[in-house]
Amino acid sequence: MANSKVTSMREAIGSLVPDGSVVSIEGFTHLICFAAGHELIRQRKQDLTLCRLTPDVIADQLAAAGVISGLVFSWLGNPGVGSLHAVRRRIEGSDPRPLYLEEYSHFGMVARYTAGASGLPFFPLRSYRGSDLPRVNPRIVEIDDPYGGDPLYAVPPLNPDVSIVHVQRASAGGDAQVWGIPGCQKESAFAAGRVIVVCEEVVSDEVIRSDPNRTLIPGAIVDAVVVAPGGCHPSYAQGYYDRDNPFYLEWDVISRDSNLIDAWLEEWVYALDDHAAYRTKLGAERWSALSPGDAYSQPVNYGDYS
Amino acid sequence: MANSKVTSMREAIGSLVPDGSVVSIEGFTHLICFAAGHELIRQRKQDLTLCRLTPDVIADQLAAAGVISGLVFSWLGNPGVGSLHAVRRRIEGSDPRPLYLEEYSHFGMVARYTAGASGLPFFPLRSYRGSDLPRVNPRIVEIDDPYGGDPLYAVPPLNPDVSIVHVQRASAGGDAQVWGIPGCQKESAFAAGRVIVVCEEVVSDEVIRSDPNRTLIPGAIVDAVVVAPGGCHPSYAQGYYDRDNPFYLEWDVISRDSNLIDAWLEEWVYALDDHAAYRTKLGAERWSALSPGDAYSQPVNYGDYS
Amino acid sequence: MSFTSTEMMVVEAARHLAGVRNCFVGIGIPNLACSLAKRTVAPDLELIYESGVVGADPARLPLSIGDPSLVVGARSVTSMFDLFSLYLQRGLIDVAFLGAAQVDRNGSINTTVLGSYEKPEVRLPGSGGAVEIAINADRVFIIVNQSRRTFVEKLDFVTSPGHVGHRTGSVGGPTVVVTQLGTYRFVEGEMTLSSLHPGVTRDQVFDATAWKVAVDEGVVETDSPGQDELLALRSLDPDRVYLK
Amino acid sequence: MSFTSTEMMVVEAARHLAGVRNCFVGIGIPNLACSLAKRTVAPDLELIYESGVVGADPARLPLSIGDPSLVVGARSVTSMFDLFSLYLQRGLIDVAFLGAAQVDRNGSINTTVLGSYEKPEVRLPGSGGAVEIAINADRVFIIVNQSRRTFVEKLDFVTSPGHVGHRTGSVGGPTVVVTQLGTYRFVEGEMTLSSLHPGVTRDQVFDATAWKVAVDEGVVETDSPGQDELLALRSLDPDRVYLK
Repeated sequence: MANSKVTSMREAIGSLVPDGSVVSIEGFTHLICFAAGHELIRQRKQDLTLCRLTPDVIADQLAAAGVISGLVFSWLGNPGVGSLHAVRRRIEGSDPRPLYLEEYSHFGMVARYTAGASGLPFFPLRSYRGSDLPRVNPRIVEIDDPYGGDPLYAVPPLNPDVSIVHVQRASAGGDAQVWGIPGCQKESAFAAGRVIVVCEEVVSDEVIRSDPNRTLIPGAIVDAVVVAPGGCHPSYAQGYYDRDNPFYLEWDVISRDSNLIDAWLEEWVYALDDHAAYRTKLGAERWSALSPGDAYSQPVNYGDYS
Repeated sequence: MANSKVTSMREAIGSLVPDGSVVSIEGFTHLICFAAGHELIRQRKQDLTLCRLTPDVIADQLAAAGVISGLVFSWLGNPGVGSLHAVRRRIEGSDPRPLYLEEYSHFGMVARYTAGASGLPFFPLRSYRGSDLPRVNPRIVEIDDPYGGDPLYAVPPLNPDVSIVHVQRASAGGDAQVWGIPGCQKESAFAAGRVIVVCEEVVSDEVIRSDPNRTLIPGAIVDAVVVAPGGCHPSYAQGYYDRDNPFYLEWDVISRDSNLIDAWLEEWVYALDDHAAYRTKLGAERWSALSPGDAYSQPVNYGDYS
Repeated sequence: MSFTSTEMMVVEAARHLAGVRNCFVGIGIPNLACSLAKRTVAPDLELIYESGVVGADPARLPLSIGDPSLVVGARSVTSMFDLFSLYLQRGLIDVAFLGAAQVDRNGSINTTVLGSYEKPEVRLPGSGGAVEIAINADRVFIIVNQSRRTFVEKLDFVTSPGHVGHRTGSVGGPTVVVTQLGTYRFVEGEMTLSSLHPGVTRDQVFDATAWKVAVDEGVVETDSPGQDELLALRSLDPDRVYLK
Repeated sequence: MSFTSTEMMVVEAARHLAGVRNCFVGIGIPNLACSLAKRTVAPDLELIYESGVVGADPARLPLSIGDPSLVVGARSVTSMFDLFSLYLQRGLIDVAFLGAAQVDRNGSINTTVLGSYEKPEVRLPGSGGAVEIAINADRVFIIVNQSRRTFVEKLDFVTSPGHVGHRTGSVGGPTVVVTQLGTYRFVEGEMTLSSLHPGVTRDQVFDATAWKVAVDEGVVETDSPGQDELLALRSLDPDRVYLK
């Protein structure tokens, strides 16, 4: 295939994510690229700022491993379970180090990515009035309606140095298709200076081009394509595997004790070469339990006009 | 089917588009709802303002028939052919009556719909600087970047009284799916006070729900569903029929002479009961010549998680 | 049939959805309330999730607002930009549920920190979409476990505004608060006890509220959950994941 | 091989696409120039249309910017909001083609009216996407038939700005103008003749320009279309729809 951008996670993270980078890893409830998070930990990246609406277990792992020094976010927690204890230790007790927070709401974060993706210097939204958020985050500013209506608020563009975007399928050139919850995968990709697409599977150009409306991210803005099936575990990828709920409950126990986290990171990240090893270590039985049945979309006819 | 909104074009236009309405009929190059345009003419609607990025032959017909008194637009012409002669006669010579123009650019119109669809009082964009457009349209205003960068421009929201949106398939409840060029069908629908969905075919809820990412317009905002296969002729509907290029060339001749237009409108609109009669009158041979072959999308697997 | 205080909360919340067209659903109790309402007082209720799912019809009890079972068979699944812009900010949302770590008499909510923002004693999750939901949804229902720690005189942090100065008249803002003790409405922007759940006394309410809570003159006893309501509810959460 | 002046224009425009990654294509001559460039100097050139089509690979000569054959087999097809926001305004467009009813020495363009805006002698189509393309594309190529009616001293209406006051240095603005007579570049914002097509004299250029057009010191003769260029071009438009 011409112009293939397919590479290993090691190479992509190694060459495209220098220490100190502002990194976006989105994926709302699914398509959360734990495989990339683990590689960041494995390569002992330093001083990253993580941009993510919902820093969840992936953020707790990155915080515990000392990879991130800050969060740009709108909701942090272990969804459906409780707290991120490593993140909380850093915030509440600077234990072992402080964690810098730049805090918005979901709509504010989405609007920031949209401005960044659109080349706009700000994005207007109806939110924040009466909230303390603008008081603690001076980048959230009040603006006037030029047509004389009520004032509203603005947020600045968010342009990460690099966005890591997990998708279901991509061509070798990086054209990426997503189904299920799109979150802000598209906006975080267009907003970024560099884009790493991580996919469940590489497909031919013909598959992509058979349904061009499904393409969320064009290869033109993609720097690397990494194939990492199962790379969202313990989160899910619509149609490929389910959320591993027991893991989120286990993490609540692990995350309360920094020694347990260190042991977990050693066993599941540092001691493993790559995500393929993690996948194998999880075992066929666990993957099988997470496998959904089939539910295919009805096709549409684009028509042959040749 | 529960909550069916399926009705006739006559009923939908009659009850939802009173004289004096601001009406959006979008569809960029395809999905242009001529069937609705003809029904507006047939019912001798008066004093409508047509919102449409590209007033083309449909606008020429509405202008010639005396249905519209104004255009909100960004490009007017017979695409690939030349001028809209009826529209030009009204603009250049007030012949037989003036036509009020509110003029933007494509991005300006798209931004107006987006603001209207989003509940925003304005939409910012980088355009217009150095152009005469803001001079002749005072609703295009310069605004400041609240973060101190270069000033940019804003356009106000566009909220049509009613949007008429042609789609390929819809459920009886109005959930509408589109493929090919989406244009601003979605934004014009969400921006409108009332929505008429016109579809090539009604499909079951199961078809819609088999691919929820394809749904552009939810039934919740739809007031009426009209089934009008072929309703975009002479424009096209991706996968259903091709553009009838000879018609656009014929229209260039017809449109130069208001007597020819009157005769055309009499023969093809006033004398016919509805769009089904128009379809029949065009003839099977013409439709056959416009039929594409098949080119189906590859399905995606949403997964069965029950 | 006997019932738990959680079941009372869910049943009571569901009843307030009668006639509602759509609801912005949170996971857990609000999801149960909406699902119950669909089987009782609001069969056409459209479930909308901030994850972008519109018209969900889940085949199993969803464990997150982005559960894959919410996506399969939904009416529409859209980007978060579209969901917050075209649905919420456009004003299409009839009712939204919000939870709270702290709530005050005006229905303002704190889900950000306990203690100071800069050096919090407890760092809570933050707003998520709550602040824009509080501002843009037509009506907001608050479901919360009531105690002096949650019903406070002054919030440590205002995450989502309730009936505060900028709201004009009756437009927007929380309209109903349901706790394990009772149900509250807002009278001129102040939370006012409108019904006491069966077996709950006014003193229990006063003890669990850090301010002197207003009581409606016509305060009544909340109807006990009916058998049909309880059976429907329990079938929605047979493992009692949320109905603890 | 002999060639027409239209063929010369298309071939010359295509040559300027050497090394270009993507191009915002108009229909007709620009589409032919881009398609020719893909077969000659820029095989990886990505064709982007304002209709929302990205990476088109049409099976037939498209007759409009939204031809269904542009959609089938494209890399991506997106909303106009996304196309104008994420591609154009984001700064991803390398080259865009614009046509003109009138152009001035700074490369500003009129496609709106002849005569006054309020009472035009000729109402032209208007901007379409031209004004934002002129402002946001990295480089703009203008293709136009040159005469004193089109190369004017003062535009009746500025639809799309060229090199006017607000542009700083070399950022943005038209970079190349190709007509049936010659090719122009911009020197300090002024259109300057850089090559004369074969057989065309300077006097022909002066006669077809309403202002005293600048001529580059190093003005050369445009290379004639090569046989490979002409054959490739003619295969793209065998019915000579645009190559009249």
